Amino acid sequence: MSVFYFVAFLSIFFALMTIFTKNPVHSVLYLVITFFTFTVHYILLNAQFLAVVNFIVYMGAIMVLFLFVLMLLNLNKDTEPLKSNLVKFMGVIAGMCLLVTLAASFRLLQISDPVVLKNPDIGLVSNLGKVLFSDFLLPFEISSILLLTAMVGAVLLAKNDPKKV
Amino acid sequence: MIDLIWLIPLLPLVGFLLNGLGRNVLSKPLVGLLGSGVVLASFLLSCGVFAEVYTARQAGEPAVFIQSVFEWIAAGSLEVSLSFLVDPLSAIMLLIVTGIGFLIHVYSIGYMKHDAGFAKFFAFLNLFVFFMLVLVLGSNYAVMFIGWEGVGLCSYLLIGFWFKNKEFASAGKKAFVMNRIGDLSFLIAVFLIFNTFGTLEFTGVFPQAAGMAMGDTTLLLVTLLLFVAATGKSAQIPLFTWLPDAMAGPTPVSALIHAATMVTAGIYMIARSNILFTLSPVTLQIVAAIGICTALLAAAIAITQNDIKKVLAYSTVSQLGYMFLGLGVGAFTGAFFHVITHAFFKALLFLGAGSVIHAMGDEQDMRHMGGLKKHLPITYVTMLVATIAIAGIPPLSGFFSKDEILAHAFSANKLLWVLGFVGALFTAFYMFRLLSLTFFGKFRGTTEQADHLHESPASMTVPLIILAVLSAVGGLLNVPSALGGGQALANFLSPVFADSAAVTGPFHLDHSTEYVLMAVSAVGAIVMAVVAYRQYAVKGTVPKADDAPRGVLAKLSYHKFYVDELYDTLVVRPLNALSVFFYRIVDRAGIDGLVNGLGKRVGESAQGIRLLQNGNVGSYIFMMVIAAVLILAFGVFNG
Amino acid sequence: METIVQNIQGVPLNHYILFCSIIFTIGVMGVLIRRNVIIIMMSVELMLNSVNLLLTAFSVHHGDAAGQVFVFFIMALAAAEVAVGLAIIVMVYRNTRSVDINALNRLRG
Amino acid sequence: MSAIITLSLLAILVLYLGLFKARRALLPVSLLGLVATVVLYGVQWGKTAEPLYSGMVLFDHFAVVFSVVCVILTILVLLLSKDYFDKSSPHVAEYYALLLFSLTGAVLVVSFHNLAMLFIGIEIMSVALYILAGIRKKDFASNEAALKYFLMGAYSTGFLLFGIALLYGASGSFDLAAIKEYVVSNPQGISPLFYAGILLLIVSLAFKLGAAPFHFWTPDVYDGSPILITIFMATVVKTAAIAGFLRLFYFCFIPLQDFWVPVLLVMTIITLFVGNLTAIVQQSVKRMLAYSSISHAGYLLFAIVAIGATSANSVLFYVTAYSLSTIIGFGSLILVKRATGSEHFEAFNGLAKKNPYLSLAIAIAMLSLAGIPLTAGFVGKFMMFSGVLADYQVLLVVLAVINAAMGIFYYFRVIVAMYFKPLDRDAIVVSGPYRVVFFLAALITLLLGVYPAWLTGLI
Amino acid sequence: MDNLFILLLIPVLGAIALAFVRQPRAAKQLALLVSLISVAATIPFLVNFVPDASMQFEQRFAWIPALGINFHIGIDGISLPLVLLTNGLIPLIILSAFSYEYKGGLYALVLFMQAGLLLVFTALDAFAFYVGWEVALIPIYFICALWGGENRIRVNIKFFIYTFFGSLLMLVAIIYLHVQVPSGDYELSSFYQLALDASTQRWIFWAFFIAFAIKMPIFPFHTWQPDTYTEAPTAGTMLLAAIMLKMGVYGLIRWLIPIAPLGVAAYGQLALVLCIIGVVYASIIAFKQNDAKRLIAYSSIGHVGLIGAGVFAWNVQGLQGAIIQMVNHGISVLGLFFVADILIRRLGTRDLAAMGGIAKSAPALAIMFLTIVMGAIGLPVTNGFVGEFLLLIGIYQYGIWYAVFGGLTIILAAVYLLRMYQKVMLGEPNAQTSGFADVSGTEWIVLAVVVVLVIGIGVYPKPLLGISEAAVTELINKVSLVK
Repeated sequence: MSVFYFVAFLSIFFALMTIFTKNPVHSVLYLVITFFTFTVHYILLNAQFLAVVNFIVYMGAIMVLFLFVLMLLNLNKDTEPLKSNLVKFMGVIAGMCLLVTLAASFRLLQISDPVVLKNPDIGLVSNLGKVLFSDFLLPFEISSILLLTAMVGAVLLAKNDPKKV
Repeated sequence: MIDLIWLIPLLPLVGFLLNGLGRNVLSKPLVGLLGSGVVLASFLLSCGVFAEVYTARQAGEPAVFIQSVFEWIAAGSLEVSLSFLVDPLSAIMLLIVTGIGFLIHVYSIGYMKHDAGFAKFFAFLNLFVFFMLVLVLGSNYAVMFIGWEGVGLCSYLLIGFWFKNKEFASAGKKAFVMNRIGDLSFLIAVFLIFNTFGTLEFTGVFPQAAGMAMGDTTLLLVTLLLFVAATGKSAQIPLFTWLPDAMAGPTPVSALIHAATMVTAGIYMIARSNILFTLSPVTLQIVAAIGICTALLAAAIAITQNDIKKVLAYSTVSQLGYMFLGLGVGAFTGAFFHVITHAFFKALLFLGAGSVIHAMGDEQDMRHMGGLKKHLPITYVTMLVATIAIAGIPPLSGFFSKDEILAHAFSANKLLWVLGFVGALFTAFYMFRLLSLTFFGKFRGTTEQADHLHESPASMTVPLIILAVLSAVGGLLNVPSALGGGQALANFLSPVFADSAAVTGPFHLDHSTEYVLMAVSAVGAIVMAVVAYRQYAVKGTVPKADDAPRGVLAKLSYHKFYVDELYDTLVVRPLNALSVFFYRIVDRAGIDGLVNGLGKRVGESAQGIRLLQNGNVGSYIFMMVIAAVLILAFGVFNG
Repeated sequence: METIVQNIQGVPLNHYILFCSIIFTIGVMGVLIRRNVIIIMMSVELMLNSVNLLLTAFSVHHGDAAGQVFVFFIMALAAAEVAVGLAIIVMVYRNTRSVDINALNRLRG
Repeated sequence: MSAIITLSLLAILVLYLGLFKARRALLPVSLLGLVATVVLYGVQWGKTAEPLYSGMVLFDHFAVVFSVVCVILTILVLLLSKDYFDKSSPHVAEYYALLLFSLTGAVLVVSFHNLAMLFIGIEIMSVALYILAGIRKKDFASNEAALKYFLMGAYSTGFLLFGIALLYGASGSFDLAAIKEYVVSNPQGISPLFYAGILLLIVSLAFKLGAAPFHFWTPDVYDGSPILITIFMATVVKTAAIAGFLRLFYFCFIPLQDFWVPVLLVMTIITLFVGNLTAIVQQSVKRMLAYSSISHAGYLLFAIVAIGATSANSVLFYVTAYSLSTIIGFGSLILVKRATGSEHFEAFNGLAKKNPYLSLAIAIAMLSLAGIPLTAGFVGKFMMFSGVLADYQVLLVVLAVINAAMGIFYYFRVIVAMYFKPLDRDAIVVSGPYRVVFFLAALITLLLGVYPAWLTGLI
Repeated sequence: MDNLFILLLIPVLGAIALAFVRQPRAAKQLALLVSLISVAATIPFLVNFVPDASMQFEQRFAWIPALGINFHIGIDGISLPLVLLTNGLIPLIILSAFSYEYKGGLYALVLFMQAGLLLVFTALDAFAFYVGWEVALIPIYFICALWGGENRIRVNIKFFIYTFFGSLLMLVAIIYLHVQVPSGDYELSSFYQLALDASTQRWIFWAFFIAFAIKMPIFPFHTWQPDTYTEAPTAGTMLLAAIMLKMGVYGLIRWLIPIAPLGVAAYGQLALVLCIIGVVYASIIAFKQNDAKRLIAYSSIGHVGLIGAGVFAWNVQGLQGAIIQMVNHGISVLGLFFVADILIRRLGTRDLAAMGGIAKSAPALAIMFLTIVMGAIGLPVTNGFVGEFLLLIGIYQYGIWYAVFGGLTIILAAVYLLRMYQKVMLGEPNAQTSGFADVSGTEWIVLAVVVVLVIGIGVYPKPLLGISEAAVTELINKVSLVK
């Protein structure tokens, strides 16, 4: 139980670091750590498949992509012109408001059932695979279109057109 | 003959149409012939109708004939048919309108000979006769109103006949508008009558009214409204100022419309509605008061006027005042009698004045006349007759009619008689002043005018002579019993006023008193005539120039008591200012400004909202977060 | 494994939700207070991840695998989105030499 | 289902055609494919629909009709695309493919029966558009539009997902039928999570629809994107968004309408005012049309505020009318911009003198957008108003009326410019496909305006 | 031949045909032909009309079945005069445009508008009514904005938004009523049968009233009107003033009062007072106007105010007066604007101060103008009198003071119209007006027809009154307003 709270604390801490650190590269690194804590959460929930995917896709692919772009564009220095403190303050206040209203609307202060792992198998690859390829076959197939779109698009946009139009 | 009533008004209408449409085709003589011919035909028909009425009266019948032409307006319980009513009252009016109308048509052939709008003139004149006949013949208030307004229109057209002169045109407009004020009152009265009696037919209204109580409020209202209408048409205080201005029209017009016929419509209408008035004594008192005031005021103005037609115009107003006085004191027959005699001599006076003006080459200022006696003998003689008649010197017609009114006034209220007598003195004075200044003394015009002086052609003088005869003997129609007369007119008209007479009882005045009154007024008139003659004919006094200094009273009189100016300040200018105020301030700046301002506000608020769209993703997202927070907050309180 | 799993037993569901909400809010705040487009994108990733965890928690709570499958789709989306997003950023950077969102306010009003 | 497959395959085929430089075949093939899709949908019409693929999609009449509308609108857009892309870059095939992908997403959005499909559909649709918005790579406006659209779109996706997660958390399923079952079966015990989920879904769907206060992306993105893409966004995407919105809420959330209708009510009012007021002060026709599309989103929301059996028909009619007019509006802007280089109202000056028929079509479009009778736009508004009034939302309609009157002001500016302002240039050349599109759109607008029964009882 | 659809179709088809005619001469002739065919097509309706309270020549088909909308039209005694007015005046309006070289577009719009007007006057279905209402608006907007004066754009957009806003409010009310109808349709008869509670009727009243008041226009909703009339081309002004504003009055009679009698009971007096204020207010403003068209525009506000007051008085006389006065006002105002057009066309100015003495060189024009003026100021034996007489008698029964103030119009109208007549026709001719050509050709025809109608209806209004008598009586009996 306490593990959860500890990891959760870490997650929040590094998430905050991510958004408050000036240097973008540091941000990315903090984000990686945050994602790592998420992986821990998945493991705690016995969602093994997701833990693995999260580890690979997020920490691996996506984060690397971010870093890559940062480096590509040579943005590793903290050159970002900071928003004025007022804007920051407003942003934080707005975020807090959002949190409060979210919490209030979920009635989070009421006592709720504990999370109980009724079926330890659901997070396992075999089980998930079954669901994915039976019930969720169509979305699975369709998401290929999404990825294809993204691929085509990314190439289209990022490519430096040789011909100047 | 009675079946042909509808032809009486129709003929002049036909004349109007023919002359109006063919004005470029028909030759002048033909136009004249046509114009007068149709009126003559109407006159002959009227004579026939009159004869039948007369016969019926002799047989002791009330002699009321109604002829319905077609249903005009019908809506719900309101049914107005275009129908004509002939009774003794309208029969006489028919004769006056067509008879004098015919004479004036004939006169106009000569008078207007050189005018470019000859055919137009005759067309309008015919149209006028048509409307006047409709007024007279109408068997209900609505049809009467047709004529009532129609004559106003013709008056407008004819006053502004020489429209190129702006003032003439304005005079026409003034006449029309002032008449319309009365007309509105007439209309409201009509509505009130309809609401009260459920009909507008005279034969339906009067019997019902006769059954109502004395001093009934509705009747009071109706009669007051009708009286206001009459003040407009018959030029009484406060709506009299148009009549003197109306002299802008050609003189035959002044004679026909503004002396003999149209202006008496008010008296005719009240005489028609006599039972309504008899039953509301308050109105009658007001009528009498207004009548006498008008008579005096106009007479006082007439004394100092120098324009020959203006004098006659004020004289007309004054005489009309007498007629109202007569109505007010219940002398319906007397008032109507005065209508008749006045028609004779006032038409004659105007035509005579026209003859003078004609001879003088359109000069109207008496200060430039004088000594015309020898150049215009017929005109002089006929006008002399008319002057004596209007001055109330026996035995000419005016004496009898005026005397009857004064006798009634005396029995009603001594003060009214005194005032009426004073007015009669004024009348004698200004009429003889006019006569003296015009025909006696030395000629004061230019030599050019002197060379031009000539007696008018026969077409003009013959009507003068006929009218002179009528003016002279018209009084015989209703010689009072005190003088051994048979009161023929009164007897003839008695069914018309029967209801009123039943209410008021028979009029009675000692013969001795009557003799005294007659003597006093006759002597007074003769004295004033002599005074005027001595002053202006013998001494040869010429009225002062316009800008010469005058005494206060003379100045007031000369400037017509500043009534026009008063109206201008009190009504016309404020209205015009109001118009500008309404337009510029209320309409454009106010209401329209409000509308436009609304548009502007919309634009401004749009600019405000536009600021939110500042192109900054951060702020967009910020606002989205705020919105999401609000929505969730709503969920918290509502969920 | 069992022991690890044991650890989770007893954590109220509300706490999961609260935790995910906090992370989500941090993501939102990140979007609000940063001007660097890349970091904004990373903040969005934070938001998505919080949802992922939430779904997983619900999935476990309900004993239903669909939630976890859904997380899988979200990850696919995240990948696609990052690819496209970064491509756009690269393109924009080529033109403007900046990844500052405030520099992009030509279109407004 | 075969239609969706056809669409996806068509897109891929187009990509291949691009690969083999079969440039001239692109348009015909795309059109042919789309027509085939329509036919396939037509075949499906009238059959009793069952949820397919474990309840992932449901091709009921609603789905079929809206899909067909989306496809037909895409056909019209593609017709306008002839020689449009050629001028901007060599990768024409990719653009077609992306458009078709996006259309696929849109079609999924209108036929989903599972939140997963909704989510994926929206994302396919959006991601393709993020790219398309930026295809003018050297154009700052295009860049900015792409980035803004992307950032805010991704952000709103977060809300969408959070909402879906909450719904799942409460109901334990992504399936619409199950969710509905959850709502119906325990009316008292609905979890607060579920309510919050609805609200978050409203936020994200309102974003996709472009309803205030989540509309901020709309003007900038519409303005910055290439006009053709704007047309697609303003028509197909909007159609899909409102249809998906309606489908979800009609299917699942009707029993809870007392809870969420007030929220939408307020949003609708704000949307109307923001859209109309801001449109009044625009100088650019493109931006004006963008704001007008916001205000139309407001009118579309009427159907959801007054959600009921007639909503779908109202939305169908409204969206058809709106889309046809929008196509004419933006389409003519392409021509005008080509001729004058400007998107301002002044660019339309005197158009009627030399291009009377083009002007007539534009005028009809503007009148339709303004909601003048005998155009489809009027019937659409009418249906919306009647729906809302049946729910006794008199205040909303009165406010809408004020907005409709404001709308006149800016729509008529175009007409004023075309008809009443002096001419200062030569006639604009209108190529064949444009003529066809304008003619068809104007004709349908009028026909539907005169005899709306063709479309009013479809669903 | 008495199929009402034909009546509606003729102008529509004519409009479509004319839209493609570019040659002015051909356009003129074709337009005239079409309008005359319309006139001819109207005759069977007049002949076959039975002057009772029933609805006749009814035609209907399901228009939008899904929404319960029918295309349902018919004619009764209240609508027939207006149908006659519309079809009778359109040829005159077309003729009056003959002096200009318009292409087919103008005539197409005129005819299109005619169709809309006819639909308004015959519609028995609220939706159809509304459609006609708006359809009449579009062409007139284009007519005014395409061929109008300098400020036409600004003025017309205001006009359009103003009236459009009003009619949208009406639309709201219509739909609301529809929702209440048990049978779920938009039929007028269904609306009549609704017995809504008082508070509903009150807002329904305002929704309808504002729409109609703007159209008529009633003070203080009138400020679009003088500008629009002034800036519009004469054909447009004629359409606006002679026919279109009757839509508002007709709406009051047909829709507002029978549907919301309780609303009228609550606010009818206020409405009547507004009408009367309009009469006096507009008339006084007209005193000092020096712009010929603007003057007539204000006069129109005054006259229409009286009509409105007659309607709100809600008795047989008032209503009959309103109906016949609608026709009369249409005729008179058409004549007035046509004369104004002749003046403006020949002199190139609308300024009365620059005119004068025209009667000398154009006597025919002067006389016809005077006749029309007299009709407008309600002189007996002109049409205006019949209307005003009935109106005032109706208003009188509502309250004497209303009649007094309303009746002021007969004085005030005389003041400003005679002032206008004087400024234009009388006085010495100046340099511009001395060579003024008298009426000729088509001008003659138009004016002669107007003059004949002015006098004809004034002398023998019974046939016209007879048409509506039964229907009006029935309506009054059916809908009683409790004061």
